[in-house]
Amino acid sequence: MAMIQKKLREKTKELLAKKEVDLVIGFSDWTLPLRTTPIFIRTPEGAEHLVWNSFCENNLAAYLHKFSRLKVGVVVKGCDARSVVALNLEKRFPNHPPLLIGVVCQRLVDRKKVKKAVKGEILQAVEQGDLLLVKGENFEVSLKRDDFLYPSCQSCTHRTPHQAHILIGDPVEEVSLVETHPEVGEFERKSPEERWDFFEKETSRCLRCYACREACPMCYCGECFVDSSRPKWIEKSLSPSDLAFYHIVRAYHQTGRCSGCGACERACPMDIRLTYLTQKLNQEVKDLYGFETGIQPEAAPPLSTFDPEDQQGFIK
Amino acid sequence: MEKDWQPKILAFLCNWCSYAGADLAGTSRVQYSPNIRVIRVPCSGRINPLFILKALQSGVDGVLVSGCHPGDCHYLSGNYAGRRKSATLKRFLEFLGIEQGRVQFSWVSAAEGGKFSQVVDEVTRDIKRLGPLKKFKKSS
Amino acid sequence: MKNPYLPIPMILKKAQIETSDRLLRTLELGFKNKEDEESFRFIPGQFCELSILGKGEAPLGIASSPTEKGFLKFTVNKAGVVTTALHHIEEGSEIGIRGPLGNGYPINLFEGKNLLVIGGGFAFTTLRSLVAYFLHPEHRAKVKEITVIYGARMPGLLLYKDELLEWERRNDLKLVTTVDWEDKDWKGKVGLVPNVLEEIAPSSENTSAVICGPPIMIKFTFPKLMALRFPNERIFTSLERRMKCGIGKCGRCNIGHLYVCKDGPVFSYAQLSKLPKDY
Amino acid sequence: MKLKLDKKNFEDFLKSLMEEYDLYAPVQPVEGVSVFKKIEQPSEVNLTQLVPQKPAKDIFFPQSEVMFCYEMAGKQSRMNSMEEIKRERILFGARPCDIEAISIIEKIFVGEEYTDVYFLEKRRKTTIIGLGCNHPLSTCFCSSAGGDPFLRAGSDLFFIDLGETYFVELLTEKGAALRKNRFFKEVDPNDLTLVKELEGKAFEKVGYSIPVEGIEKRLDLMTESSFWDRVHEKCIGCAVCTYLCPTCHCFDMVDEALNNKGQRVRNWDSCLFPIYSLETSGHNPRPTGRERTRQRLMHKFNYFPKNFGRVACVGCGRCILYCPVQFDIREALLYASAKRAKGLKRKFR
Repeated sequence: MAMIQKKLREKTKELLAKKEVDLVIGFSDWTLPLRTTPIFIRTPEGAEHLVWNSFCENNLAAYLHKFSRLKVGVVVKGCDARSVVALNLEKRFPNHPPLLIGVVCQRLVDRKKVKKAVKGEILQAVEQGDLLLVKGENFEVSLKRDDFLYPSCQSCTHRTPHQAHILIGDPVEEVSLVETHPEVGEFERKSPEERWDFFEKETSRCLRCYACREACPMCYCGECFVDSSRPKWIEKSLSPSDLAFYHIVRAYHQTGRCSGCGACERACPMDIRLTYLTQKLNQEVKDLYGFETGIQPEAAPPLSTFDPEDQQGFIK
Repeated sequence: MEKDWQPKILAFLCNWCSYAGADLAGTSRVQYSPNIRVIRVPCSGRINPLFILKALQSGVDGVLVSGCHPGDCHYLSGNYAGRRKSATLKRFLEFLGIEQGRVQFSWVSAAEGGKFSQVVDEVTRDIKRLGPLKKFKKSS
Repeated sequence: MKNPYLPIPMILKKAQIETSDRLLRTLELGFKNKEDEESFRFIPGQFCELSILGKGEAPLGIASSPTEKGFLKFTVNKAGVVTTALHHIEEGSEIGIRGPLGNGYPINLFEGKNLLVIGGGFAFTTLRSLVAYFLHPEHRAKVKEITVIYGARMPGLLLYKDELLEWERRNDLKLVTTVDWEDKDWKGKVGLVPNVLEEIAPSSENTSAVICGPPIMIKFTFPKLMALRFPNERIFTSLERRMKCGIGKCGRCNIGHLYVCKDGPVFSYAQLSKLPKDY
Repeated sequence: MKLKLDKKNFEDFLKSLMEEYDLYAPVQPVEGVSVFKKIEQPSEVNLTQLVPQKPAKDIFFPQSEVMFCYEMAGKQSRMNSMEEIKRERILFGARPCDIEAISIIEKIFVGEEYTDVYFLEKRRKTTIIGLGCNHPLSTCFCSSAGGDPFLRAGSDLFFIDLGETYFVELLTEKGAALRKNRFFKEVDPNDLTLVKELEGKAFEKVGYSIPVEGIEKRLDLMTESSFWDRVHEKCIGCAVCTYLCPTCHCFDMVDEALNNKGQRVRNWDSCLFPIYSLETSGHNPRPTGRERTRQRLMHKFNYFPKNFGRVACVGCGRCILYCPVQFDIREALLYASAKRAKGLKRKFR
């Protein structure tokens, strides 16, 4: 990882020095342990602030809409790169397609899981090989990194951002999991009643802060359906029905567009399980239309196209 | 469940085929369940999943979407595009725990008055069996 | 304790489409309860939140003058959900109002001075209230000369046309109307408000100016006022912002530390020049 | 008056409160998420999380609240205001920062001219039991923002965790109404020493490192600073910081109606949403993240102090802890402070 970070800084420095890009969006250390923060670098010297570790949890593709007028280089993981490909298919980059600085991802550490594993406030967390050293005021433990991965990372099948213009790190052999999305399988084994209850219980905590929407690179609509007043699709208060409505539609709007990065779930301050919803939709489009988001750069998004031979057994 | 309960079913019918099919059923005096309320839409491809969700939230017990048979679309491919939305939405709603059968789809041409009545009867029977929709419905 | 969020009931007595584009409708509301009528005291430039149950509220300037008793007048531009509903509502229906809200025009500061009123398009509502107030026999002596410059894109888009005719006939008021595009019957001026202002060049001496209109008009009129040597302290405008509560609680309409709903909507340019350009 | 409560009697004590009051306290719907909620069972109460996600303002100014209901019959209507609170309330386990924030919201909601009756009714009918912070988090900066981990102001009773027991102070008349509670006992002189010790430790930990004092004046000079061009860059425009902020008080009022019945509801709103200031004409006075972030920070540290003489921040650290992109308000303040701006080594990011 230290090697990756070093190369990342060198590359960024070079890109900015040669003025190949105006801006590089990457990750930097900041004030909290187990976290990084997005950083916007405009000068070669700024590259020194870049970091790479298992806490680089944001999907930086979400920022590309904000900087559409600039030539942007963006640090991407396997999943983030897929988001960029999907955005490109939706013609989001009419001026300058972003330059992808791909990093082979070692998969990310779930800070919420780590916090639950210790008692007391974590003040420092460092990675050493496969271990995660976590320190607080009165404790110091070392944890096995792989036991604390995000659910979306556990089921990751595309760690290497092959689509990137610059690839940092050695491509890894992708695992093909027996069950691609264990969370989805686990949920499907429940009865319809249990499933709805679980969904409603999770969404009942929702504050409608829309962090899940804003953290997602694919949620870029000028006016989100929740904000529309004519027609008014949905009320703005916290009734269980409206909360469910929001979460059904937010997830469903990702059909064939979600890279499974998990940024929505990580952004949620109320720890609402969200990725199993979009992962299910990913599974559906793969099963029905053989489509995986952001893998083939030319394949049309599944809901914007059709095949006369599509399955239709469900239609009377 | 109330004894005299009758389901409310919202039917989105495409203007060119299914709506004409419903018309034909009427003029041919074919009987079908009176539980459906029809909204005519230009094409089954026009159905925004939000329509279906909004309907379920607002108090209907089931939704039927019906359009032209594949290859017959007035707009050439609207029903093909609609079919993908339908397939993914249907699976997704069932995944969430909305009972199978609450949201149904059919192809009914302008000549199929008989099929229309049959579809409506089947959908009504399915939804009667499921009972009133409780999940997701907005209580007021 | 009085709940400031509860609307008081009014009855729509009369409604009339004002303009040729049919986008402006004037509503005349009567009080349903006598005690509400008695306690409702306002000055020109204040506004109310009009409320249609089931749709919501919209802030609208009061177009009638306090000297016109027994009713309140509002002119509604059909734009959003509530204003559209206000266009469709039938005479005899109930409409809620909350108000009067905001500070209104500084009537006392105008006393003993000349008054220059500059309006554009449908922003003429509270200006109409102001002019009607000072034209009332009881108040006419309080100000000296009154000059009104009122412009619209087309003659059909001028508000309160009957009243404008009446004003024209008066000799205690100088009215200049102007349009961007005249029609064959048009007798007023043709040209943009800032140019007309330059042309008639009213003296700034002992004069207060009140200006309301679309942002683009204000932007070009303001330099002309400066050229005529109107001091910032004597130029007033009424601002619009998205509002909800109207009483300075819900946030949203502030410009710097001032709330447009509570500390405004009327501000002098001297005040505005000290605030962030957040409008 | 100073008393104490044995922890083994804690649940029974809560039960005794519930006999006369509606009790509100922190609960954890899932591990790691804490909110203030009306308590049905004393065992629900969970004080482990120092700063619950949803602040205690939710009890006085709920995220979603029906203001009045109405029924329409033809051209007439009937309205029914919903401000009345039937049963007295106790808010238990709120931290000094949250309690201070309630006084801050009160400054704006209870005004000379207009009073928010919905807030005031709840405020009047609530007895607040504060809880001291023995172990403030590294993100806490209450002392810098004018409070402290053991600030009593605003509380009617104040609890301090002494391990086996709670040290209890009755501070107001409202609080004194509970002095006869059968579970309160005489306090030991030793306890007082212990309290002093805990306070000292906590004060030391929180420190005064964040330059909140004087920030108002400094920001006066910064309305058009290039600082705003960069500071907003990483903000994604969600409402986590504002919704979870104990002092943020913006709201939206909407009608929800079905057929002839409806209600006017107020919901929390956030200055970081574009739609918050978007006008019907399509004009938005705060069109980009730059203006919206400026509004958030300026309102807290410049506009609010101008109007009410105090910053609208209590240093609870929620916006730092729960921000999806780690926007750190402390760093923004450090950057904006005169001292730091001179020898600025660390770039704001």
